[in-house]
Amino acid sequence: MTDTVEHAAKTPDVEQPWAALGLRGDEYARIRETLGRRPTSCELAIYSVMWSEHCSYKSSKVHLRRFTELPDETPLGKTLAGIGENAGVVDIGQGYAATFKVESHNHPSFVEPYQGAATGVGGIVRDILAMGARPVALLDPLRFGPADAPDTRRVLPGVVAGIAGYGNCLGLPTVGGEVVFDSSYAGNPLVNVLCVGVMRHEDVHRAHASGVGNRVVLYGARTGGDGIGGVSVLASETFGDEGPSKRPSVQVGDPFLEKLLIECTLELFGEGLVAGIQDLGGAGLSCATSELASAGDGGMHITLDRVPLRDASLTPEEILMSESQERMMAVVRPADVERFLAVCAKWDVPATVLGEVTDTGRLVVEWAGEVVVDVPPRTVASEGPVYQRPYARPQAQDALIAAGSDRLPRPAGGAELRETLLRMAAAPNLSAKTWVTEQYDRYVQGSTVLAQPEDAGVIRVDADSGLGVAVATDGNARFVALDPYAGAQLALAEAYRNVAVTGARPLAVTDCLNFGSPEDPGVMWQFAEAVRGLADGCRVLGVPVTGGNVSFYNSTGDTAVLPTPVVGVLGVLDDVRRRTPLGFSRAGAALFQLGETRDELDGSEWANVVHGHLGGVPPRVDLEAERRLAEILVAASGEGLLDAAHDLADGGLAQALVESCLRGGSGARVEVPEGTDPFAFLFAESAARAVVALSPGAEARFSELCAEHDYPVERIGVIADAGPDSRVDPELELRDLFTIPLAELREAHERTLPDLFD
Amino acid sequence: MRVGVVTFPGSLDDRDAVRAVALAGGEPVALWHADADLRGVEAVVLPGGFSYGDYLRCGAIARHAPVMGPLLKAAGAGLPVLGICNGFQVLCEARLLPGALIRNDRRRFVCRDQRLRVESSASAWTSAYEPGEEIVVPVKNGEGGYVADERTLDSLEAEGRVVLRYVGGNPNGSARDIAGVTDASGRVVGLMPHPEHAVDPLTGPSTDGLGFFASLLHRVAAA
Amino acid sequence: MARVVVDVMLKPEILDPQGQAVQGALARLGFAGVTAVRQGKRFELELAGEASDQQLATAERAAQTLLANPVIEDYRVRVEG
Amino acid sequence: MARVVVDVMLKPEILDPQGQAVQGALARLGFAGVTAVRQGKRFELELAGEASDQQLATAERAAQTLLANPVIEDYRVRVEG
Ligand SMILES: Nc1ncnc2c1ncn2[C@@H]1O[C@H](COP(=O)(O)OP(=O)(O)O)[C@@H](O)[C@H]1O
Ligand SMILES: [Mg+2]
Repeated sequence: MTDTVEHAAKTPDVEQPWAALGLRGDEYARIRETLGRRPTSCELAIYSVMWSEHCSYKSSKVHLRRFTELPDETPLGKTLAGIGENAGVVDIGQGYAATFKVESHNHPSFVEPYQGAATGVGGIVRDILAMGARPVALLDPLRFGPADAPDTRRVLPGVVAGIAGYGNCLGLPTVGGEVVFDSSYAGNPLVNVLCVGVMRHEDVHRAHASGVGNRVVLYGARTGGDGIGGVSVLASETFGDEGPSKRPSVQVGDPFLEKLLIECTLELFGEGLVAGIQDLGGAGLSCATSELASAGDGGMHITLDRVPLRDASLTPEEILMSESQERMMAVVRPADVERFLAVCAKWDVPATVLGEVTDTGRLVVEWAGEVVVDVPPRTVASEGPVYQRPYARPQAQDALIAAGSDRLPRPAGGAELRETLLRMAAAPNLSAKTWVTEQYDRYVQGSTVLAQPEDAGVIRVDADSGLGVAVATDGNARFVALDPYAGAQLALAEAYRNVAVTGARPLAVTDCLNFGSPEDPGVMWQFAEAVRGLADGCRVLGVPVTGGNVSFYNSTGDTAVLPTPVVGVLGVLDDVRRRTPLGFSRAGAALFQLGETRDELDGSEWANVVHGHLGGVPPRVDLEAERRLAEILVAASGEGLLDAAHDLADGGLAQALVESCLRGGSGARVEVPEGTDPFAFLFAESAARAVVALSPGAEARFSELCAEHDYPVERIGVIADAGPDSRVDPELELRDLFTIPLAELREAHERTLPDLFD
Repeated sequence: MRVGVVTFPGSLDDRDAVRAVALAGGEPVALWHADADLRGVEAVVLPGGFSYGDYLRCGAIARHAPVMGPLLKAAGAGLPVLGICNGFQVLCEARLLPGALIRNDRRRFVCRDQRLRVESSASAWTSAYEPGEEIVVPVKNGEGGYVADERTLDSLEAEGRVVLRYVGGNPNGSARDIAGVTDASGRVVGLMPHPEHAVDPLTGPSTDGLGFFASLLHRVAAA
Repeated sequence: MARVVVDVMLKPEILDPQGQAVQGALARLGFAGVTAVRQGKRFELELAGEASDQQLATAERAAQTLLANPVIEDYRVRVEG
Repeated sequence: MARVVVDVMLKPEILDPQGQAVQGALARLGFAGVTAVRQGKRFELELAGEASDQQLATAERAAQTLLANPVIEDYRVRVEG
């Protein structure tokens, strides 16, 4: 029998499975108090899923406030939407706006790599779509266990194929991302996906249900029993022995339907038929209805029986919780409903009117003619529990910091340096990622100006003016482990720098905070410090955090993953024809290094690859310097002074030279500056640095630019031989130390992943 | 010249094809899969993408779309048709072109800048190239392996109907490195590579793809 | 309600790179005795009404027009027993 | 030489977008009587030697480790007769 509101009021003493649904005793008590009675089983289902860590941010909220306290302004002016919306929206000039956000799908991707990653793409794309934007690009920051671990052979190919299978079918170019291996991710890979969308200012949409009498329309896929593990507990209790049929353990995506959903939704926007909109992601209908209602006029009335089902045995509890993919919910003026449904029909997208917006201040759900839910939506969506979890700096932190890399044996002399460079270029973390990125369509939509292995993806937004956006993601978790505050700032600095290196002006930040259990005070300390570092860093750089995602409980057994805040930065190029690529291609171009190299090798890729060592303090953070460096790079690109530019990060200058030489097919002759230690020159990972190749005749102006910004700059060499057609085989030469033919370098750099995964 | 570009549900590169037609000096005309006629166009491009999700076999469901009725008829009467990637698959499914395209030999999607040799400039869509000319154009496909029985392959070769071949590595296991073929009339051409992504140096590896679209216009101008 | 199965396999004279890849993978995993692999598709159709010759004919036509590509594939239709 | 067939189908509770697309296409082509379609894979393995329990066990292991994804798929191994 259905547990109605009326029935619940009459039967206060019925035992309810709140604990099995993940609620705490005090949380259950609070629900009873809010309602003035026990919840119905449908209400219990809604509260339990909406008050979960994933939906309520109950452990992170107190810290994330630091982001909302930042000025909501980019260097180009006020943000058009910020944290709290499905995704943040920033003005990029010329009447255009961009929206972007990164999300995680870590746990599902371990269980079923292909579908987990695929549905991760689907989810973030709907977030972007819900803002009114056309999705234009993806980036996929990924973390896996050791490259040679047997399980990585299962997880990595599946995840990559899943992202490719879904993203390519949607027609979204994947233009960047990361592939990082570390043993802490064995058993808990991180699959984060960032989506960027573009729209005109006037097209920004928000998630709210306003206008009493407006209709609530569910459109997209039919609802099945996906992702409702916990609720089966409820359902079976409610339904006695004649339990529901088996529920899927894995969600399967339908990218074709999502593609139709995108085109259909954009047409609905274009015709002005959408008064409010929300995607259905985690917590499905529970989330969409309660969030839309609480952000609007405060009330909604829906008839649950009308939801089109894929599996007729679903109970109302399950329908409310189902996380079936490829669904959206819109609020539509009554006069527009017919036209709305017609557009959906044109695209073969099922659409159903479920109910309407009310001003009762209640979310009311009917099932079989009876009321099964009657709750104040804000108590579900925005006024959930908030915890100040205890946090404490772990005791082991001091020992970690004390164990610096200074006692590790270093290569000496040309031959050892040469060998080290080749070994690092071939290490999984630094090796070419072509095996992965070749599975992604980078050309679709015809607007990709730069894509991997460039420092940032660059997408042309307006073909006439050349306006474009650049996006990069970064996050060196080893640095975060050593010092979460500084490490998070280094992640921010690197993504910011990667955007600036292409000539784009950085505007805004999104982040995905992947951490262990919030119930572990040590993890909570890492989290709190990382958030504080990121927020403080954004303040110095003058960029807002416009949205993001928190993923807790990333651990295998009791061991948490390395604390991994992934930071995404979005920038703007007024004219993408001015973008700076990273490949060395013009022989004779002078090479300059910007910034200061210190003997900073703690937490470096060298310490990791050669010694398997992690300890000490991360490189010094100087965000003021990062800002000036970005200004130089953006100005230099605008003035046409640069042939090429590449930021220095993992693997130091050596790695940057390897990548730029191989990308452009040219060699380089590099000289270690007087009085500099060649090892640190090549492998230190000091921040706020870049290497640039100057355009002909640009030297004087470029030096002047650096002087104006009071920035250290040094000539380190010259690009040697252009292209594969040249008579001399190109080489990377470190004067007086070693030379390596590009062919040998390429073999080392490009064989690693194919050898592991083919 | 009015060149139709068909959009099926799941088409992705239709806008690129429109842009390429316009860049080559043609007048692109959008055609919808459910259209009952061809709106008087003088040639048609079937673009790349995942029509109907490519869930059964690539192009197998799109082949039955309403617009394909008039298209097949017009092609029989000499209408030039270019199928790119998914469009090639549709043309094979519709038997306008011989053979079929199956899952790549390495069983992964592949997107790369591909060197190609134009083997024949006798078709309506390749006349702007010199025979033997090498070009670089993106390939991107998961089911791009061209197959046909040996006899068909032999006759394609003998009749000069292989218009495009992969060089410097076969990305998908296609028989005899075949990247594009034409029908007996030389008017219907199918290509696995994507010339519409190689029309602007800013967004493609080259502008080598323009010739396919220019061929058509140039042929008509010459006629 | 009748369930009809349609098996679709590449014709023997058409190269099957997927099957070969599977065979290679099996060999690497130590399944030495597998000398050849071919990969095809299997469709399960539910048809309204009892299994009948007419039902089978419908499935046959569906296989011919849509489920298989006769240029490269053979198919077989049968009632699931 | 033995031929063993491995049929791999999505578990019934798992969404099958491919089957749905085929069903939709069949409906548009006028095959109204087809009420549901599921699409799966069929592998034909040739095994050296006579069909034996050991052979079947090998195929069973191959299905489990490579041909099917047990998280979302069911498989069935049988000697082709
Ligand atoms: N999973 C991935 N998807 C797409 N692009 C990737 C992925 N992993 C790495 N890349 C790309 O490869 C290049 C090198 O990666 P990485 O060394 O992490 O860059 P950086 O150090 O500049 O952040 C970048 O262009 C990056 O965007
Ligand atoms: Mg970089």
